[in-house]
Amino acid sequence: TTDVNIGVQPATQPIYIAKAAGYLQPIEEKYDVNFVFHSFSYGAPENQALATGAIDLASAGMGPAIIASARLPAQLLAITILEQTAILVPSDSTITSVADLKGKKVAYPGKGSQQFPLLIKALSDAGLDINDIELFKTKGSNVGQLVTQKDVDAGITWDPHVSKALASGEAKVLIKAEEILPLKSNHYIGNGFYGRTDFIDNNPELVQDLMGSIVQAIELIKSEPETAIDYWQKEIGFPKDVISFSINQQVSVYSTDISPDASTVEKFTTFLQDAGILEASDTPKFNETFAKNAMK
Amino acid sequence: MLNRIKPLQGALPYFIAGLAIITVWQIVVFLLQPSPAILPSPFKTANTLWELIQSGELFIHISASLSRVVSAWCLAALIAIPLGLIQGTNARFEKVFDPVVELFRPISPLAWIPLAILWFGIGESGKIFIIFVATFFPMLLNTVSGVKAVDPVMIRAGKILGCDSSFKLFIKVILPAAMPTILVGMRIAFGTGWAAIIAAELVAAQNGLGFLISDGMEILRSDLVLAGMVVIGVLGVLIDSIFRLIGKKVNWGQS
Amino acid sequence: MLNRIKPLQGALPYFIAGLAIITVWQIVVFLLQPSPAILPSPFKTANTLWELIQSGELFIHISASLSRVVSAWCLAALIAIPLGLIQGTNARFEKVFDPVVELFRPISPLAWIPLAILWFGIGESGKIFIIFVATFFPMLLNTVSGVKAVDPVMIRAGKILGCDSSFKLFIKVILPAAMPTILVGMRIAFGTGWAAIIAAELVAAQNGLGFLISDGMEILRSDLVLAGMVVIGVLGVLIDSIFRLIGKKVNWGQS
Amino acid sequence: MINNQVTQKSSSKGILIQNVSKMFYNAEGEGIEALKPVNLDIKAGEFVAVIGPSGCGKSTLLNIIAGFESATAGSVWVDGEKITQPSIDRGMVFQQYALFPWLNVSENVEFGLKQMQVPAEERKKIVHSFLELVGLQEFANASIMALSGGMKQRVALARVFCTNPSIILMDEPFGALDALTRSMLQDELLAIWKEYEKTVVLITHSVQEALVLANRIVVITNRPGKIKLDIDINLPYPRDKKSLEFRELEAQILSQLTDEIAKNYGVKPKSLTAD
Amino acid sequence: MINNQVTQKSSSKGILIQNVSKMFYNAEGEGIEALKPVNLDIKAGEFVAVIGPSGCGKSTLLNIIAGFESATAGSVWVDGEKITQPSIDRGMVFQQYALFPWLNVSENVEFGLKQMQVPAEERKKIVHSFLELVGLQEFANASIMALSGGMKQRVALARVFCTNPSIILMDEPFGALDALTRSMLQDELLAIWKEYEKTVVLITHSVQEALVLANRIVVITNRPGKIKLDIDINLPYPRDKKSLEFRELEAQILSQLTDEIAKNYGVKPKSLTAD
Ligand SMILES: Nc1ncnc2c1ncn2[C@@H]1O[C@H](COP(=O)(O)OP(=O)(O)OP(=O)(O)O)[C@@H](O)[C@H]1O
Ligand SMILES: Nc1ncnc2c1ncn2[C@@H]1O[C@H](COP(=O)(O)OP(=O)(O)OP(=O)(O)O)[C@@H](O)[C@H]1O
Ligand SMILES: [Mg+2]
Ligand SMILES: [Mg+2]
Repeated sequence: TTDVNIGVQPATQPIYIAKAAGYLQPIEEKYDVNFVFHSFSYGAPENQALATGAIDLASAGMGPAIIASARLPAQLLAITILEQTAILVPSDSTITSVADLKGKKVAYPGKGSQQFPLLIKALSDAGLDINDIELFKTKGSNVGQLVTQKDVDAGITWDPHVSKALASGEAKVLIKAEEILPLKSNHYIGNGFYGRTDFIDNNPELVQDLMGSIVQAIELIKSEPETAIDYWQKEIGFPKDVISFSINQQVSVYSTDISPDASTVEKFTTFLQDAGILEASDTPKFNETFAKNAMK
Repeated sequence: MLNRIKPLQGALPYFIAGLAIITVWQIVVFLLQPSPAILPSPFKTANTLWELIQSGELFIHISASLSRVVSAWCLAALIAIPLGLIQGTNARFEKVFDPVVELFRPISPLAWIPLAILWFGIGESGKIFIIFVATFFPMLLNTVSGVKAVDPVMIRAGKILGCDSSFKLFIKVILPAAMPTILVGMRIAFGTGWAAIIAAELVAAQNGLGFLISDGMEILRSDLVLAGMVVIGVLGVLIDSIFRLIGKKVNWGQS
Repeated sequence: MLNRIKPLQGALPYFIAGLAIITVWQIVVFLLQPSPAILPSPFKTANTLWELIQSGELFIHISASLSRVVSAWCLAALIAIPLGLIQGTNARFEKVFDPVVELFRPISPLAWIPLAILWFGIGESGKIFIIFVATFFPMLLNTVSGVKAVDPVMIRAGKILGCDSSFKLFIKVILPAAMPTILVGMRIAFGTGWAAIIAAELVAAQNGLGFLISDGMEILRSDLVLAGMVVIGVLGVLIDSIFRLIGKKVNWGQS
Repeated sequence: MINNQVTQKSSSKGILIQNVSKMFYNAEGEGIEALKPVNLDIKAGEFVAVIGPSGCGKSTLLNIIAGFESATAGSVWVDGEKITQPSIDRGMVFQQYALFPWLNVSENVEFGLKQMQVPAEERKKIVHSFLELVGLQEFANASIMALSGGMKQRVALARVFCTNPSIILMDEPFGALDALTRSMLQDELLAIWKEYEKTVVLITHSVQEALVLANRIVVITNRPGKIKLDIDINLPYPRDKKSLEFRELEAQILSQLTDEIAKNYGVKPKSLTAD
Repeated sequence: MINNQVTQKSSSKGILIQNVSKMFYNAEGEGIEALKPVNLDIKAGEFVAVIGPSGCGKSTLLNIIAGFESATAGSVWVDGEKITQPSIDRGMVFQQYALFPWLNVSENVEFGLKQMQVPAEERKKIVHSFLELVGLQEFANASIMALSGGMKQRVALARVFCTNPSIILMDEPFGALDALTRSMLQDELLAIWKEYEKTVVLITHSVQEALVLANRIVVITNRPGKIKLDIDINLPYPRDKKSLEFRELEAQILSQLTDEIAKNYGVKPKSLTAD
């Protein structure tokens, strides 16, 4: 039995559902492998682990996923969560549009996150640029706190931190990601699944089956959200009310169309290049065959 | 003064301190009314702690973190103390070695994460390495300063009483003479080692108190965060009192 | 030995150390061929550093971080040293205060982030608070141990020579007698303060070396990470050599 | 307590030691009795020499008079005031020098004057004259580490003399000095004592030194120390070591002391083979 | 260097001090000459007492013989071997006791024996007999911190005697002791010296002590120290302090010393007013 090391994050990623629902077990038996989940609290160490070969596959935010696909010998395999990101303001805020952010303090989770370019895009759509606001980098998990405490006027972060802030009643959505950058099925893209190229090349069938289990998991999320919520709570320890809020209020959106199609990736790449996160020469590598096959 | 401390009496100040902290905590919660997602009440935290204890989960976390910290700390002691003894006595070695130390010392455990992954992967050794980095320097610095403060006449006495090799002199004279200061370094290092546990367990950990805390932050469970902090604090005190006991035996400098 | 160190000669070992590190680094890169996303070559890093210097960006980061560390460190000195002096001389105070210290000491700066945000928001004070936490304890511990190691006969001499208040005795006898150990604590603390800069700048920062490093990690720009680490290391050495100079003046314990 | 009945306040000048005893406790809590109840009434202006075998409690007694240690029972009164803490008016020369290594020689001497807020210029003058007195004017700016043992003791003497305390407590102050430096400083001590009417308590191992200096000699017994002999020395100053009275007193004190000290060495070791 | 011409290897037993001089440098790099070139040929079995004013370089010379400090120029030979480092065969009693505070009394005494790998049982016996010798058998398990000054010095003496070194270097070893303890230990020293034919170099401030013990006395001048008087004492042991020869020698040495020491105090301070 060999270990297949998968990097995950404590977020509502479908791979947890696949595990909890027992979709991974047949694959483990079939290939005589053992899926080992390694949890990283954010993308940076996860990508470093991928770079050294300590993990073979990874599930992470779209930002780290694309950066890894561009800068490491790695490929994007699937887009596993849509949406997920929003700009939040305190619930009694007078800010009603992105244009109102001019001169305001905005918290964000760092350049490596997808939230950063998204913020830039939102600003430029409203005729502003990054110098029109005051930026504060912090951890994604702290953005909600800063907004509800009114230390900042607005903040951009991902789910479940968005749902948590909203559920507390002290924050509201200024704008959702899908309104800023509809990339796929009229939604923004939130979470990616990617892996080391050599691992994918050496284990194509295993990767294929794994993609299948992710699609299966997303089907379960859509058909039996309550079961999925229970699974997540069990696997990651999330508070149930926050996840319910997220699913029911469509803060996180799941689609069985997990394909990283060329146009989506290209748009996202240009978007990251515009934001100065990817350099012009960076071209993320992706492979949509597995996703396409899995969706059949 | 007759100073025979009975074990229970010795624990009393800690209980008082604990009580004081809980009281202040409760007052802060009462006055600021922070969202429980940020600062839960002592009661809520105690409850979570109790659940963690009952499920046995807590002990898994504790033993994971403790074994990491202890391994790293022992490793650091094994390397830093001999190096410190040499550096403190050999001026030429110090001249070359010290700048290297000073270049690396201010670099955060967090900044070592990529290199830890590169060299040690995501297993235990990488985590131990990060804690090692955090424990190594206080031990080294205190050892060096302890050694330098050894009264030269002690060294002379040792030499003329038959410590004819540097090694014997180290073991028989310099080490015991510098022991009180070295022990302070080891105490400080244990604290900094504990404090590095979160950074260390950011990398692909499945258990441990640092994991409990950072994971708790990510999964929005501040009660877990606080419970983890409380456990780290209490364990820190327990371990520190062990050092204190040893210190009393070794600290011949005081009556 | 005649030991008049000329300034340039004093810097020489640091250059040698720097060169040795760069050589080892280049060899590691050559042998392991790590992905440049993890460990870029010294040359690449130097290049990035040069760009950061030319754009002036580096100096913004340096001054931001430096002012945070210095403020926190001064604050810690102002609080930890007097507390340590009291704790080291007053057994009753120590009994009550020490457990509190020991409970908080092992708690990581990272774990303080949510509370720092809760109390201080996004201003400088939150970041300074995190660094303060990291610098406070080594200073306190070393002060206490320095004070306790003061030869009782010195204290007697001070008392009978007219230091009739505890305050005079502190200032005139205990403080100078404990100074060498306190300085070690201050040196260690500056190192731990630097090492906390990444954690501190996770609290809503716009600039700083910690910001540079954690940002660099996220976008897999290890050259930025390494450049930041190099700058922190070099600054650490520079500041440390200032301490060393002061230490030489104060360290009456040695010839 | 037994001694409560005699602790009425004394209004006389000088040092009154009432029923003072002292126990030390080691780490295991075992007690060592260092001083048996001691009573001693030292009048202002007296020069008392204390002699006794090594370890008999002389330093302990001096520390209690200085106010460094509290007696296990009994109390010490100075000029009618009960001693609770040290005071600059009771100067002390320590057995272990106790110089401040972070100050140089003249700063060490200056220390007490600074605490007394003597103006800087005057301080300079006083320090200079006392460094001259002990023959260390050349070493004013030397570090303490660079001094020999005897030089350190001379600095310690200058440090105490220059604050002009009314009581001077001295714990074997001349032990590490060469013969001439010793006799010079002894002469100075006598001169200061007479001119300024100081009260001096001097611990010494030398019966000769005691007889040359003191007008009262106290012999303490083996540990636990108590007073075995308390004798006034009415010889005129300067004392003539060769005079008959001197010789007789010396013999008397030595014989008392010999009895005491011999108890320490009940049986003389027979074999001294070391390998 | 000037002294190169005389550094041929000596094949004689004993201690040969050839052109030894010593400079110290302070923090500012200024030099202090502690010893002018000193030549001294100490034959095996000699008992040499070294006398000189405080700060003249006696401890420095002893440290060089012990091998702790290297001479600025010149060299020291022991039994024909040039000294480069300390050896357990040259025992030393330090001016500042130099006991190990982390060991108790008997462990301190045992230290050298352990280094010599004397078996544990024998070690116990030796330690016991030497603690008895210095009258501290009761304090075998006491901590060093709980000893008086004189008791510490006695432990230091026991520690050196028990390793049975062929050369014994002593820096004012009896200064802190009471008269009887001192004369007892002096007798023991003499007995050990004679029985085991040891070479002894003793620094003392007491001319009497030198005359009681030594068969050769060396007087060193004021800093920078050089030898002013080197005289063999052929009086029979035990020495009679009251004999004419003793008195004459004492007077002769004292007068030499007085000349030297008086140089330290060129002008006696006139005013001693302290406020
Ligand atoms: N801190 C202490 N703890 C325990 N015992 C002590 C302590 N200080 C002194 N003693 C004991 O008290 C006794 C008296 O000590 P003290 O220093 O007064 O002697 P002393 O008469 O001054 O001797 P010496 O002439 O050798 O200096 C000694 O037996 C010593 O062992
Ligand atoms: N480490 C040092 N640095 C500078 N000068 C020193 C040092 N050690 C000794 N000296 C100087 O060397 C001289 C001789 O010192 P040494 O200790 O040999 O004197 P000594 O003859 O033993 O005096 P004493 O009888 O007072 O012990 C002194 O003037 C002293 O100031
Ligand atoms: Mg004494
Ligand atoms: Mg000397």
